[in-house]
Amino acid sequence: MVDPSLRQSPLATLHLGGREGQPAPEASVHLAERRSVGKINLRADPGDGVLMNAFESVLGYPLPLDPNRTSGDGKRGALRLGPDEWLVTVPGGQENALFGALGTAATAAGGKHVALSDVSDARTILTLAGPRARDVLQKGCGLDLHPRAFQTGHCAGTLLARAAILLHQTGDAPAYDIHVAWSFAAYLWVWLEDAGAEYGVAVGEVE
Amino acid sequence: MKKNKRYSIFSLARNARNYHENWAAAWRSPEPKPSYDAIIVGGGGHGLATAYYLAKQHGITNVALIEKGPIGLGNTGRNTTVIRSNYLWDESAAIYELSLKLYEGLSQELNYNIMLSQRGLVSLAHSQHDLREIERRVNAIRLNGIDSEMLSMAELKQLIPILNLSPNSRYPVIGASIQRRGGTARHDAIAWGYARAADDRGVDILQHTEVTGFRIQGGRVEGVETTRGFIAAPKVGVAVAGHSSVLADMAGFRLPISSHPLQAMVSEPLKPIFNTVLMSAAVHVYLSQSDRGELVMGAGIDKFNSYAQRGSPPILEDILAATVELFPIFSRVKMMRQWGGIVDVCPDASPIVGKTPVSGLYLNCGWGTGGFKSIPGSGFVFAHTIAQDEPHEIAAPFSLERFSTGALIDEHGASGVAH
Amino acid sequence: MLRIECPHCGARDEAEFSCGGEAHIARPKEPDKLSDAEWADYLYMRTNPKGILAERWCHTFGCRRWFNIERDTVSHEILRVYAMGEPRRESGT
Amino acid sequence: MKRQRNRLDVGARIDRSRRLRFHFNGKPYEGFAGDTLASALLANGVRVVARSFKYHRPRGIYSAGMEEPNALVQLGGGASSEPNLRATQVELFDGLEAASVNCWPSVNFDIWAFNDRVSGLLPAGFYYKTFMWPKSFWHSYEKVIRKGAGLGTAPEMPDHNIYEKRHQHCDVLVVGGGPAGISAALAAGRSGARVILADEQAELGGALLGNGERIEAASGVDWAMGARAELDGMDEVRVLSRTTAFGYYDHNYVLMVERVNDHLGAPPGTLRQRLWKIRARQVVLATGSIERPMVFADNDRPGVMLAGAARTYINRFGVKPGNRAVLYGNNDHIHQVALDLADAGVRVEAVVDVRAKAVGEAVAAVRERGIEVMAGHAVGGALGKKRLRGVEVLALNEKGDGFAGDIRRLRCDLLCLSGGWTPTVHLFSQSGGKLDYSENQACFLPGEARQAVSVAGAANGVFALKGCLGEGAAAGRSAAGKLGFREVGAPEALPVAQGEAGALMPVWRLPPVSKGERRFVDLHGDVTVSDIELAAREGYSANEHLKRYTSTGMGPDQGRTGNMHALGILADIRGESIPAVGTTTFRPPYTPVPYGVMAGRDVGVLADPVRMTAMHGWHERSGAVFDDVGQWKRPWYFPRTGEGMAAAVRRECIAARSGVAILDASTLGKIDIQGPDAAKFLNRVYTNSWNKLAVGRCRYGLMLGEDGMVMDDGVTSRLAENHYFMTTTSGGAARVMAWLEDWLQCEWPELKVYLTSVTEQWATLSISGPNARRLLSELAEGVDLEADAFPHMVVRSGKVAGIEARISRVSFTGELGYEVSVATSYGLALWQAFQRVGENYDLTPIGTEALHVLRAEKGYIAVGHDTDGSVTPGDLGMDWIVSKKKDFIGRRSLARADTMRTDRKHFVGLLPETRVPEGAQIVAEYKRRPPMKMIGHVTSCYDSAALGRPIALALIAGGRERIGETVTIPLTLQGRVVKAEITSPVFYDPKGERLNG
Ligand SMILES: Cc1cc2nc3c(=O)[nH]c(=O)nc-3n(C[C@H](O)[C@H](O)[C@H](O)COP(=O)(O)OP(=O)(O)OC[C@H]3O[C@@H](n4cnc5c(N)ncnc54)[C@H](O)[C@@H]3O)c2cc1C
Ligand SMILES: NC(=O)c1ccc[n+]([C@@H]2O[C@H](COP(=O)([O-])OP(=O)(O)OC[C@H]3O[C@@H](n4cnc5c(N)ncnc54)[C@H](O)[C@@H]3O)[C@@H](O)[C@H]2O)c1
Ligand SMILES: Cc1cc2nc3c(=O)[nH]c(=O)nc-3n(C[C@H](O)[C@H](O)[C@H](O)COP(=O)(O)O)c2cc1C
Ligand SMILES: [Zn+2]
Repeated sequence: MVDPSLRQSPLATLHLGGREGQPAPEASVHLAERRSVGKINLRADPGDGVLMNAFESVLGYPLPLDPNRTSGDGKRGALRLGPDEWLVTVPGGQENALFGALGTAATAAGGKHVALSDVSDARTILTLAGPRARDVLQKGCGLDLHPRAFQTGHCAGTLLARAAILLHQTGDAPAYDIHVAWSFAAYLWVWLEDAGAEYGVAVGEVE
Repeated sequence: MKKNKRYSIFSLARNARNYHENWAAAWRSPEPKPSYDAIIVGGGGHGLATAYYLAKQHGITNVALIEKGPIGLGNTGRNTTVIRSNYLWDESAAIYELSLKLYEGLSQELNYNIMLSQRGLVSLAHSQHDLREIERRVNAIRLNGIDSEMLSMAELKQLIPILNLSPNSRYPVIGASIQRRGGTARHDAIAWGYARAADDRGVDILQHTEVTGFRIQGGRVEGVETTRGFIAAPKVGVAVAGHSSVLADMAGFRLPISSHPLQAMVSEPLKPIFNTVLMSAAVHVYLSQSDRGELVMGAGIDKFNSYAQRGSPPILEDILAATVELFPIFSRVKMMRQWGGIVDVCPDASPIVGKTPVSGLYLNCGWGTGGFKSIPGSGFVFAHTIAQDEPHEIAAPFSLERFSTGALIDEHGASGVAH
Repeated sequence: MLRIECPHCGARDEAEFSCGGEAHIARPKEPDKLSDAEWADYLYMRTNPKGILAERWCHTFGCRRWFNIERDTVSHEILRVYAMGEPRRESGT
Repeated sequence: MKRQRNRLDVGARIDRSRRLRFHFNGKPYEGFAGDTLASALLANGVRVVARSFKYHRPRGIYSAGMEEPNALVQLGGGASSEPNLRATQVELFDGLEAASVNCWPSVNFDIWAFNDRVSGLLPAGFYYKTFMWPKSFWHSYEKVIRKGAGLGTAPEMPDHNIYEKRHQHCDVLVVGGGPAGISAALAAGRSGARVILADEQAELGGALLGNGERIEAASGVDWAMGARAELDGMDEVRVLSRTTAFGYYDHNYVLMVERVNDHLGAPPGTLRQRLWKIRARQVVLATGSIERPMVFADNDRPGVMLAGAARTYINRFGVKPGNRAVLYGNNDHIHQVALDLADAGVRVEAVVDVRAKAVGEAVAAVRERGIEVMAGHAVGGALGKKRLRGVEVLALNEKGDGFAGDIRRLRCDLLCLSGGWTPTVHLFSQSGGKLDYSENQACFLPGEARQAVSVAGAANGVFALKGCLGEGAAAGRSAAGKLGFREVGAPEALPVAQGEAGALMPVWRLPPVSKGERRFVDLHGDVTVSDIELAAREGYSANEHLKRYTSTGMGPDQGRTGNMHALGILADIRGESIPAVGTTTFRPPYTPVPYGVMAGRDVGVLADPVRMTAMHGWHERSGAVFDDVGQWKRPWYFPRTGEGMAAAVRRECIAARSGVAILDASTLGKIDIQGPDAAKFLNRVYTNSWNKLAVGRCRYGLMLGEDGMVMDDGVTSRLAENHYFMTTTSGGAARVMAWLEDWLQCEWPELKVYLTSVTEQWATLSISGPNARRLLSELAEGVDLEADAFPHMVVRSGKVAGIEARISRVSFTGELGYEVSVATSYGLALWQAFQRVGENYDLTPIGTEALHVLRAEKGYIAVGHDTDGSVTPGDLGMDWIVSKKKDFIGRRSLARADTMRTDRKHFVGLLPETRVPEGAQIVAEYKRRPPMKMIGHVTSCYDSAALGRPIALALIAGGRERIGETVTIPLTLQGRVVKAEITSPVFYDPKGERLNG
């Protein structure tokens, strides 16, 4: 294991230090970075049942087969990105082990054409939660986030302001995970704080 | 009483006395003849100029100009009127400079004030890459004998004091070039001025006449089918911009052209505040202030094909954000009207002027986002090409064959937006 | 702003997509056997109809998949969304 | 402060207990909460509020809404200055400052009014006919013309407010909150649909706010307030006041601007306006109608006003718009308004009605009051200049198209006009809907729709209240119903009393009473009936030509009150029907929209994302100067204190050649390519062959567009049997990824290959120089770095500074070099570890400039720098990388006539006497004066420390055959000429020995 204390956040240049976890009683949105999440990009044929079963036995939950849906829970789960593409998440540090296990399972299942890429650091996750979280997102996101249209367990690749994101609703509060490319994270954080300013933003502790 | 045709301050004053009741029509509305020596399809600037030069330079006056609607309402009537000749490649420089030279005498030649306003055209650089490309262009243009300069930051500040030159801007301005002879002209006046002058020389301008097909016999064109019947001519020149593919389809060939929306907008009229023409390829905006006082601005094309003369709003949001970033004092200025045109885009951002697979059928198109400035020059060489059945030497590089040979004239990279 | 029905993700704003222009332009199997003009036809010549156009779009900011649509270039109405590889409809429909 | 002398004592929707002070043209006034600037000015008896665009004629307040053509003002000053607002739409707030635009020195005495005196010389299009001689003078004429044109002034300072944008989806969007729109929203809302109701006014109610109509037993206004309360109580309904829908785009995308706090004066730093980007499944347009005026001589005098506006000033604002009134029109409305005026204590002189037989309930009521109804009469002209003093009335002939009888003068200071109604079809028309002409109502009505939209109420030609309520409710119900929402227990239709109305009689143009008189059609643009006649005479008789030649409808009001008359007159002249002449195009925005709100927060730091690598913080602290590469900020060079760019770059280069240098290479594009067909895929996209690359090996590849032109390059490594790792240029990363996916998905779906972009997963640094190996060996674990074990173009995994890393031995400088990549979050730690051990090696951070010098010394191309999309591999002298044995993208294009030419521009080296700017042009034969034939240009040029002289790379026609020749580089900008010798592009270490350290 590499010393995790050597890791740095994409938000480091913003010098948020000190603001995290400060009480903000007026705040109706809560913004934080969830840094310690391992992520594996998985490509495979969803029609290959044997393969899908093999993955399920490694993951402990099935890969979601409906578009824009997720499975598992917030800590360990899979987001369906496209017809043959998923993002699998695990608690940070376990990605290597999972990567290996998935690879082995794929080979064992005779999966000739499977791709696994460790993308744990390619994107970070900003979490946004609270009664006005939806209002904040609607300032820059063209998706319909109304509960009739987008609910807990839904995910979507989309645009938020000028950044490409992967949006995942993780709770009814509502709460969202916003996956964003490392180099866009600082921009997006500033944008979110700006958009949330009118509702009061509490800057959460880093997980 | 004899109708007045000649324009001058004196004729204006004379006519004021009888309440301007004696002005003649600027152009006639004749009935189509069964046949002509030549037909020009498309009553935009290019078509009208071609008809005019056919009559004036080549003595071919038995000409019909066929326009499906009223003249001058295609791209000619909806463009941002930027005129310049500072193009990178020699071939482009030649045709745009010919055009600019003709523009410089056009009000007098046509006896119609086209309001050419050579107030200078400034191009901004926001990165080392931009700067390098601008320098390359300026150097090439100057060696072609065309005016162009680099501006120091101090000169730029003096010229456009309202421009945001803060180094903290997201896209700080780090340099600029200027073509002082660049500027704008009144778009409608170009169409109407050429129409009036062509009509004067005998050209029949047939408005509300749509070409619906070509009569082609043994690979030769014999005339056009129109909504007002067949009209014969041994030579047909087509200059229909956004509709070029539609006409080519009627003649049985395809073109390397796709038609896209290009949007523009005007602000409400303001007192003079901005006295040059400015373009920034990197942030995709160009603007000028018209004589009526509106800020006239345009952007890049919408990426999908369209014949709708309208585009999507994100383009507007982008150019207005860029404009406010470049000119923070314009934040409270208001957009008054926005519209779109149908531009005919070629893969190399250069036009096609010349012969087609059908003999006697000539084509002038592909000017895309930048063919207002070229109207006189293009009309001049296109008329020559039609009259002589041989490309004018300036037009020769812009043949349709270049797509087979590969001799493209790629004006993308170095010119950024081609306005 | 067009609303385009991605076959995988559902209806999304045009801003999430890239337009790839005319659909069904297959790369010649044996380019060497083509004349320069034939090659130019593949490279550059496009049908650019005023009316219904079959074109390619990619859901760049969503699932990154390409697909085809039929769209009216005058009204911008989208008449059909279909998979990459599916043939175009017979003309006249 | 003056008393509000025209203020009524009771009634209306203003709050007389809240006094608001304001300044107009520097003078202090007072109004009440609920006033607009226009109503407050009228209350204070201010008559002249503006000057017209061209002739600078004095103008007063003409309407009570967005259609106002005259009363444009400049609001505020400094950072809050805003030009060209309609006084009729500006809500009054305490401390408001406003001034008339387009006049000097003042609105009451305007020098430019001289134009009015010489108006005979300034007919439509006069400028096309003059100012042509002498040729050189136009520039000076233009300056004067420009000064005279324009309206308000641009602010002098940046805006001190902020703006934002918001996306919103809904089931039913209702635009317009009059009786029709409210009914629609109620019906749709009750069904449970997600509804947005937007109205541009401060309160719901629309026309009811001003016309005093009643619904059931209550006033229309009370009904509207009740409805508002009900709507506010529905969870899925959102009512947006002060919100204008201004653009109706494709696929039911509607843009609206909400004025959040303009009515409070928009204090500095606050959110002023919000852009709503609505995507609606169904739209109901209930946008009402606009009253039309009547046209006659001097119909622009202050005191001439639309009838409905006069009514609104009384009922809504408690303002008496005049003391002595004449009403003139062609329909019942003037009679209704006459009654309201009389009730408000205005002396009504007469009602002039062009209809010979004015009948109906309202007419009877007017007669009953003893007010004279002059049926079959017309107003021939207005008297007075800065204020209306009277009107001249003439009897009409039997056909109603000419005068009969003598002029009669009536004294008045208010003339109320009603020429019928123009449904507000702007948005419907923008949506692509067709318009049908109604002869009865003399107006265009919504016809066939192209999108999911319906129109209700006055906007649909239903002018009576009862119909508006019913049609609105039906439209709301039907829109929601189409989406599967059903209203439960629909309430009964509301009882509304409806009187008998007489038919309207359109009159577009009457003959002039006297020659040369001016009858304004477009008040804003000073376009007269004669202008239209002149345009038609000169052949500009298509409506679109007419518009452009006369500028009718081209002002900020876009001809709201004049366009129908212009059309009617033109049709009359042409002897054709109005629908045959047709309307001009309705375009967004419905009313002008500030740039600021369209920009929203996308300005300043949020204008565009700044992309930063993991090491960015270090670069910043170390004083790096950055250059923009796309959205990336990349260190350009790292100056030490007091050091200029040249010295810094020189030092950085020397370090790389003689010691060791470190570069942040994280921005390179990186793509994971996996699958059994990966090699096949690479073979097709790169020019060279990938069949024999062993696992653990790297290879350089060149990518062409299908046109044969160089598009990108980079090193690709084979990590495992079916796993390759491609790098691309920084600027090309996204483009290449998209390009490869495109080919894979669309052209070669049979290939089993998956692509994953991993650009951001890896932070990469590159070290190069003779000491690179020694430096790396201090940090690397578990990798044998010895030359034999780890040769050039090999990739290995291991640990560096305790971090899992991928190390490849590659070089872009020509020196021994390694690229070390780690997961991005460890990038800074890795970099810092190198800095720590690097102290012993004098490790030097270098920027992109030094990198360019170093690669140029080696003759390595930089795509996008030395190439511009017109360069083939052959031009670059890189035929060695072009396989003859296989097909690849772009190959066929290399065999075209032009790409096979031998005299194409070749990539060569140059030894110039002095350094020249990149982009400098090269000539074979120098002439003292341009033009001269250019044979190429300098693509790269640097001072080379290694060679002790300037070197350059260039593209020169037939360059390879000219090696050894001397060419000239004329630097006309600097006024000097530089000679240069053509050489091979490889200046340094041509054998490549240094790569091996
Ligand atoms: C928003 C915008 C901004 C622009 N800005 C600039 C700029 O700043 N500078 C610049 O140099 N250029 C600019 N351009 C480009 C420029 O406007 C065009 O290149 C130029 O006007 C083309 O002129 P044209 O005569 O070829 O075509 P058009 O003016 O479009 O005329 C073509 C005519 O052909 C007619 N037609 C079509 N089909 C038929 C048929 N079947 N039968 C009969 N007639 C037919 C059409 O009705 C039309 O009137 C801009 C374009 C747009 C849309
Ligand atoms: N006496 C007559 O002949 C006559 C004629 C016409 C109308 N009317 C009266 O007018 C009323 C018509 O009712 P209605 O509901 O159809 O219209 P309305 O005029 O009452 O309401 C229309 C509303 O739409 C708003 N609006 C228009 N365009 C908008 C936009 N783009 N964005 C936001 N808001 C916009 C306006 O501000 C207005 O409040 C009735 O009361 C009717 O009696 C009477
Ligand atoms: C240079 C230029 C200036 C313009 N100025 C105005 C203007 O002052 N007012 C206006 O309403 N429209 C103005 N327009 C836009 C036209 O009204 C019109 O929208 C445009 O020519 C496209 O035509 P269409 O809207 O009829 O399709 C201008 C157009 C151009 C090209
Ligand atoms: Zn998708």
